[in-house]
Amino acid sequence: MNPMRLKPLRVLLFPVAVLIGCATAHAQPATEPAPLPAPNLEQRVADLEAYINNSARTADVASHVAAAGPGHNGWMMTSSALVLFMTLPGLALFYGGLVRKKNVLSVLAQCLGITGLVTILWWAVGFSLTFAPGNAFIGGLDHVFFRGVDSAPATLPWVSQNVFAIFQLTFAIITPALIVGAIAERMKFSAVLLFVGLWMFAVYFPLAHMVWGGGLMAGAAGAIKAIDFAGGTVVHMSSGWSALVLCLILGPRLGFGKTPMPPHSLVLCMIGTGMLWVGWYGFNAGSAGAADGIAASAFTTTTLAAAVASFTWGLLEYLTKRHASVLGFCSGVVAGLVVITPAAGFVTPGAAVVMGILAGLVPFIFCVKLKSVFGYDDALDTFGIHAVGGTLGALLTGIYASEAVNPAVAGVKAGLLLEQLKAIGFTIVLSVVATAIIAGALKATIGLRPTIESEQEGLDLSDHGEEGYIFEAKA
Amino acid sequence: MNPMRLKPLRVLLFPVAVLIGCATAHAQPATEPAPLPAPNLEQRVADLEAYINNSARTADVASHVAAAGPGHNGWMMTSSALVLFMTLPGLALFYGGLVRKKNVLSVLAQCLGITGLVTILWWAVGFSLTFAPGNAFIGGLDHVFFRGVDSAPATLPWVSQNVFAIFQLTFAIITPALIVGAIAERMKFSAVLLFVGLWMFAVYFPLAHMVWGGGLMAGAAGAIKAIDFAGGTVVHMSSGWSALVLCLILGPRLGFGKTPMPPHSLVLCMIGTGMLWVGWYGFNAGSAGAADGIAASAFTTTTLAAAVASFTWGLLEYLTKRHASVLGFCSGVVAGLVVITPAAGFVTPGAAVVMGILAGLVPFIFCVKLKSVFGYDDALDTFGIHAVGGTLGALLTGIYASEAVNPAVAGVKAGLLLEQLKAIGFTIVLSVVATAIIAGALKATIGLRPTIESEQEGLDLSDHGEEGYIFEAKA
Amino acid sequence: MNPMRLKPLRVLLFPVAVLIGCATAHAQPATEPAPLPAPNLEQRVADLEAYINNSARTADVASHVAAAGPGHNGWMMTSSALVLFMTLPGLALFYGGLVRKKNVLSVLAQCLGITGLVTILWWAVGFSLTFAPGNAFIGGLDHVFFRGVDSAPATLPWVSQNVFAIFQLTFAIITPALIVGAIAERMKFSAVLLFVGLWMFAVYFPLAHMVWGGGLMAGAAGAIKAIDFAGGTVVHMSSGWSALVLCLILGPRLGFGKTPMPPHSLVLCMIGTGMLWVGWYGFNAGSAGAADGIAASAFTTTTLAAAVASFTWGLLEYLTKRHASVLGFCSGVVAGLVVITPAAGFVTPGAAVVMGILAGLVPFIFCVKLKSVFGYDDALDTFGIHAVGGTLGALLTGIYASEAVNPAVAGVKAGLLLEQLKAIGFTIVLSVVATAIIAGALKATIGLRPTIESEQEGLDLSDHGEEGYIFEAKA
Amino acid sequence: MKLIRAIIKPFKLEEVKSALADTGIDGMTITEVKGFGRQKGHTEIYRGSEYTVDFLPKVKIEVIVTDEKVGPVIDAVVAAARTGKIGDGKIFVLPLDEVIRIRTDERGETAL
Amino acid sequence: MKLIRAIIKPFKLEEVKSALADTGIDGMTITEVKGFGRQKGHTEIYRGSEYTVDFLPKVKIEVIVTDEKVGPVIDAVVAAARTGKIGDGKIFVLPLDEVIRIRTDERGETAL
Amino acid sequence: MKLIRAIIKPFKLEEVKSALADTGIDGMTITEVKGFGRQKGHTEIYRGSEYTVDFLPKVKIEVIVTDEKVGPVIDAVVAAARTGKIGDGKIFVLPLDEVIRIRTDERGETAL
Ligand SMILES: Nc1ncnc2c1ncn2[C@@H]1O[C@H](COP(=O)(O)OP(=O)(O)O)[C@@H](O)[C@H]1O
Ligand SMILES: Nc1ncnc2c1ncn2[C@@H]1O[C@H](COP(=O)(O)OP(=O)(O)O)[C@@H](O)[C@H]1O
Ligand SMILES: Nc1ncnc2c1ncn2[C@@H]1O[C@H](COP(=O)(O)OP(=O)(O)O)[C@@H](O)[C@H]1O
Repeated sequence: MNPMRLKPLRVLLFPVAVLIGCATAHAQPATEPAPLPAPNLEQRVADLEAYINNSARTADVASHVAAAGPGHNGWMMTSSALVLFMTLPGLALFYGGLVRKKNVLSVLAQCLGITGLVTILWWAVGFSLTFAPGNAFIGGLDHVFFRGVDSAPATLPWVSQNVFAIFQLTFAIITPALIVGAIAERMKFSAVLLFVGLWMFAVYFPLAHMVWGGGLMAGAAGAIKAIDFAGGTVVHMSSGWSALVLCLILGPRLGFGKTPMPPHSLVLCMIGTGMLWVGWYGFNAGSAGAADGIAASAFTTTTLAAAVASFTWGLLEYLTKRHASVLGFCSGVVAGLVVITPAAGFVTPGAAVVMGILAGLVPFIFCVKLKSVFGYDDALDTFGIHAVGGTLGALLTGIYASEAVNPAVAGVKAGLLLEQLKAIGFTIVLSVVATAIIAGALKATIGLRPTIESEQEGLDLSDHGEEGYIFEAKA
Repeated sequence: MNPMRLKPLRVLLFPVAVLIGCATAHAQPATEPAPLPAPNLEQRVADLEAYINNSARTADVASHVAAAGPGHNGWMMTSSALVLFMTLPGLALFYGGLVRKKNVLSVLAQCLGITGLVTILWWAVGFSLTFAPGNAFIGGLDHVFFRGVDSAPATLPWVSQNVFAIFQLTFAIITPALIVGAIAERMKFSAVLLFVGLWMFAVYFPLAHMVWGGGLMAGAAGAIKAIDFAGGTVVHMSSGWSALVLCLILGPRLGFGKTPMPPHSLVLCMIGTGMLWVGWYGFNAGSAGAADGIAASAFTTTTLAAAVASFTWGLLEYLTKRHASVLGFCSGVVAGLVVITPAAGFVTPGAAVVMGILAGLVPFIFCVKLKSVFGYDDALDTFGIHAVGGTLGALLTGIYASEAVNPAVAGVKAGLLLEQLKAIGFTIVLSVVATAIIAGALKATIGLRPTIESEQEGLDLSDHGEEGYIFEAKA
Repeated sequence: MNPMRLKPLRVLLFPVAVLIGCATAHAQPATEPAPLPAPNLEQRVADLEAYINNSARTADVASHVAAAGPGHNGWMMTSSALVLFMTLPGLALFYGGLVRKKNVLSVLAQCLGITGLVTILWWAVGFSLTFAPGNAFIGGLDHVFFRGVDSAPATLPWVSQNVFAIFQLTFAIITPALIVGAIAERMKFSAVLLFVGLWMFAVYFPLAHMVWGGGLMAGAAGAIKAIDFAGGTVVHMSSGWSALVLCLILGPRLGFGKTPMPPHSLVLCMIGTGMLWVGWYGFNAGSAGAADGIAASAFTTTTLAAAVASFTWGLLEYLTKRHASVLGFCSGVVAGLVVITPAAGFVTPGAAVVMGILAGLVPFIFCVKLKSVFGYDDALDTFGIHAVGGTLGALLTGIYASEAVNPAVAGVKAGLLLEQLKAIGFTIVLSVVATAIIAGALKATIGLRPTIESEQEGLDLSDHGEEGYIFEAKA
Repeated sequence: MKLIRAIIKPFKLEEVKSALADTGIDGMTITEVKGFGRQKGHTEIYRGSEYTVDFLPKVKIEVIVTDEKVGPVIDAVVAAARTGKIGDGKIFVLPLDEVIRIRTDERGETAL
Repeated sequence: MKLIRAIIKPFKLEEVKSALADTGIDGMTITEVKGFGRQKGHTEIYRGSEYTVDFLPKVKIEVIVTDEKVGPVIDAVVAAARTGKIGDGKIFVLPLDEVIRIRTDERGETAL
Repeated sequence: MKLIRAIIKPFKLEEVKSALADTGIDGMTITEVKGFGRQKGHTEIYRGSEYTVDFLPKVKIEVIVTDEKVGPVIDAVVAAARTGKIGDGKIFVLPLDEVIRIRTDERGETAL
């Protein structure tokens, strides 16, 4: 190995030095607030009850239980781990199994690369732009480099703020990773990462701020009084609609429509599906921000919708082509999970079953019947499942949200469907426009696609210098 | 695609309409109970202590902490996710790896299809038939369509009733999925689903009601005072004995005994085993219904039994054929988990080690030595591991259950072994008879097996229209 | 099958008989302590607050909440399950994917065999030697056969002692399993198990006792005032340095340096990586022993370090060879997790980012640039990642540990770097010397390597009598 | 000497192998191949996009035989591999100039 | 009769198959092979150890044809498989003594 | 021209490849095959059911050579592939009528 090759390493030393300073600065304890009076026994008991009930502590006294509460904190750590599991390896396998063998690693690398990139952005500015006080469209810079994000609860009453920040990070990771499904097998790795980096600033951070960070669409508090329990608009619609635009700008795979491109491993795809389902409990029930009754509802509806949608999709296949397939059952699972996401903590089990049936029906028609009519190459159906399912879910949330299930619905129920439509429209416009601009700019500059030879050889070799499987018994 | 093909979709619209009504009905808040007096401070503290101790709240006062308790609720959500993980993708991979390549998807599809089907049945009537008040043999209809199943605790003092219902659902899913192992590679998909649908009503719902729903075999409260911590009879014996009968009625695979049918991927099998083990913590420790000391005991014994049985099985292989195999270690893990299941929260760590040794020994002799003598084709040893292991576990529970570990044993310890034998006998008779009738009826009507050509080609293509792996580099 | 073959089974009957006795003995309730006075209401409330704050109960009264606390207990059960998941199947897949196809099962079998063996040792004496009171170097025998290890909290205030024992068991399992990476593809299975059995006594139990069991290096209480949050020295340095010595004594694989030995499945490797990352949350955040703010910190730093190291490694590859690879991203993930391990609950998010960068940089240089210079055959880079990363992490812990994050740092911060160096030196010497003696002795007696034919054929067939994948469509 | 190659249905391999053994053949080489012919393939559908598979899995058996064994070997393979259904496969006979056993450098019929 | 074997680039398989069909060929056998020749392979690097892959994936097509079809078949394959870039592959023509259809025991040209 | 096919042990592939290169051969095609012969297979046991594997993994090398190279190539392969243990494999020499390079349509020896 040529020692000259080591030179580029030096470019890393400067940022390291900067960061060491910044890290040390962080180590200083935060300034203490003015001392509050001690609580009396009744207040102490009330605080303990607040823990069970996931409500606020007694105001204006120095709570004896100011720290995070173990049950809620533990559940949110578990949920965060589950949502990370959705991407690594869940989504990577779900998508990776659906591409041809020569591109399996490219999907895995994209998921891994996005995880690293988004984490760095989130720590540096993303969390702050999403959750620090700002205007209706974007948050402020109070929490850049996780400043002030420590183990004390802040946003959620009984959960450490750093756990909340990581929980939200796992959402920020999976959202752009979903886009990968539409552009699989034909986009340069460098272009994927650059696209995602820009897209986070243009779409994700603003949208997450608007919906969950107290911005434009933050339920009762926002100008658009829409609700989104776990990310129907922020996660699934944003990624799904962006995926459509990006895959249109990118163009179809070489040979698309002529050569068959069957999934190289439905086994991997099914493993990924199981992991997505299990991980989704963190996504949906974790979005309650506590191990409380709302989480319990979300847990229940998530299970029902996923299972019912899966069975519905399989049944529709059986009725229309005499075969219920593994890919069908898996597609149904994911569609059910997507549709229930915005509604999970707002609706009854019965509504979840109905939503599951519709989740099996509508994306099925889209992916299986309509897509071929339009002829765009959404390789792994990110649009057909996430955009269509996310939009459907956001609508149905407007119909089925019930204040008997979740008191938070009380303030917004009137006229909710219209507000949901506004949120849907806003999300689509933002995603489509921003993606078109970013993708267009990248196409004009660095280019989006590999060479024809690289695409034919497969991205695993051309972009990553590796092969997914080496099964010959040569040595 | 011929538009006529879309016609069958219409058949779905009617149930959708019905369900929308039913879902809306559910959205109505339950009628409020008569108001109770407020608790005093001491009672409030006692209620909080009850949370830690997983005991009942103070009676006849309006508890300030009437909702589910976060630690227990979080643990039960985690446990439910873990048990789902056992089936999807755990068991699917464990079994899927053991079949030939041409049938791997059929196993996955069976697990997925069962998950969807059982979820729908459970939501509609199964949960009610199991846990609503009824007679000694079957529950009532109070909770059909999850009526009255909301986030408030009911069956368990500190766990949301809907979480309890989903936790139990995951058991109802994996039980029939276990049967798949015995009939792998040669049963029509439609016949599998029909069989499972009928079997749930004939075997699972009644048995689960009898053991856990306050029926015939519900420990101290039942006519048969047997105990079953996490499902030795309900889950493993019922599935294992039914599997034997079903595989006898079905007949052996084409070429069985002549052609070798080695596992196509022990790697998948081992992945599934790891997932089963991890998921089993939800199964066994979750069966405590709380994150308490009983759960802790179950967690401990589960670990010990699984590891010891695995090592024992490997050692026996080494002693008898000079090779400890991955399949051997994996078989031992599952056997250990099965045997400890009915005993998990009742026995000491020392007893768990003994049970682990016996779990490595007895099913080993069965699967490896005796099975070939009998000559039936229990393809993946559901009988040899689940029926034999489940029966062994139920017996050993009678011997080792200790009231020092679990106070619930106190009331039943005297004569327990005899009661366990009664429960074992009852379970075997019910499973065998019901399975024989259902399987016989299906064989006589729709038929159980695919055509010879389909079986030769593999069920993946013939029943599901897909292939598990497409590794050729054609495009 | 020759019935004579069954004879070896008899040798098991004796230990079974002994154990049945021992198990029954365990079933006796422990002797009751002398009765304490009842707590008053204020003390009862203080105890409940202690639960939230993970602190000690009021002394000298009979606490009403003497049992484990659900939030903490649930989290520690979850964490234990996650750490087991790291080995089965996480590490098994991470390593298994990196070997050639003919040896994949041998790696899986080694992980499974180690799990069984170490569990038996841990239950019998290991836990006691590590955590029972003893001298500075090794614990006592108070807890052999898990005597006195029941569901009541002991070591940790709110966690069942048996859960603590199993949590620690999962660490004891993964540590020797890490060594497998260095000696992959060329060590006899029997020699691996014997080596591990002896190594646990010579290295792991002593080291874990010294660091976590109140021995020589137990932070403020030890002679060497070093800190190690989740096992930088105990787990990663011990295994990594031992791996180096063992692979030197063992010698390189046949054809090493001449024949290419590329990973047979980077897909498996990536699945394993995802599982390791998710499982590592149990490892690091679980090492807080509670679902408290320290766990929250550890959870946060773990995420950041893993993601940053992964991205750094990929970036370095891109800069030096124009390809960011899946193996690179995965290596970075693991390196980041290793480096943050000793520091996880002690440092700020900013420090975690810096440590992530260094974790991407230093092991990268080691595995990719320096290793080929030395020319030893550390097949899967256990040394390059675990020893180098563990040592780096231990050092950086000395630099970045912050009492603002963790009050436990306060007592040791002064001169910490020097103490860390002492701990590092001690760990290296112990690991190197003990491994050299054990490996040397085994080499001289039973031999470490299979025959040349066995190695050429692959260990799967020669040592385990199985094949990893059988994909031909013969029947 | 001749090189006889038979393309057969995979599940017939064991039977053909025994039949060959009965004719005194104790060496052969097999390859997994895909065949295209009169036997129809199948259609796989993945989310609406059809994928017609007209190459079916077959096993190719290659065996070198002395000239006098050509007839018996062909008859043995035909008998063992036949199911009577389309797709049973073909046998090809090719001329062969020389055979060498690598281990001993023996040439000609003694190398078989 | 002749045995024609073509080693081609895998992604050309469908085109070659149609071209053969156009010449009236309705049977063939294909095998996944690796080719070594002028076309350069690639280098894979796994944690610093390089692994040069100079065997490239190819597809081997084998088709038995009557003598008069040899010319047209060769031309069809050449036309369909050509990209003009190094590595397009080769066609070999081998003499053949006999063909038998296993299903019917037909021999010679009728067995094709 | 002749078609030389060698069935060898897989781990000898690299050595044989170099040996061929030394004789001036710069093209070849290899296939993964399974061999049956005097070399014994092994028995796998899965939960008590035995599974005898008598087909062993081999690599088939096919190389077209001009007539004068037949001798040197055979010698090179024999030297490189030999371990002296049973199962080293065989070399077959087949007559060949024609070779065509697809890229250029060259025929005969220039196509090699
Ligand atoms: N002309 C040919 N050249 C090479 N192989 C052929 C040819 N025709 C058929 N085959 C092989 O024989 C197999 C069986 O042929 P097919 O026409 O399906 O049935 P049958 O053998 O009953 O006539 C094919 O799958 C293919 O592998
Ligand atoms: N002498 C040979 N014998 C057998 N196969 C050969 C020979 N030369 C080339 N091949 C096969 O033909 C393929 C293409 O050859 P190559 O030299 O790369 O390009 P081209 O066909 O354009 O000359 C090789 O990959 C190999 O499979
Ligand atoms: N008659 C034959 N026809 C075709 N291939 C053969 C024949 N005999 C042997 N082979 C091939 O040669 C390989 C080696 O043969 P074997 O008898 O095991 O050892 P040896 O080459 O040392 O005589 C076999 O695995 C098989 O692939």
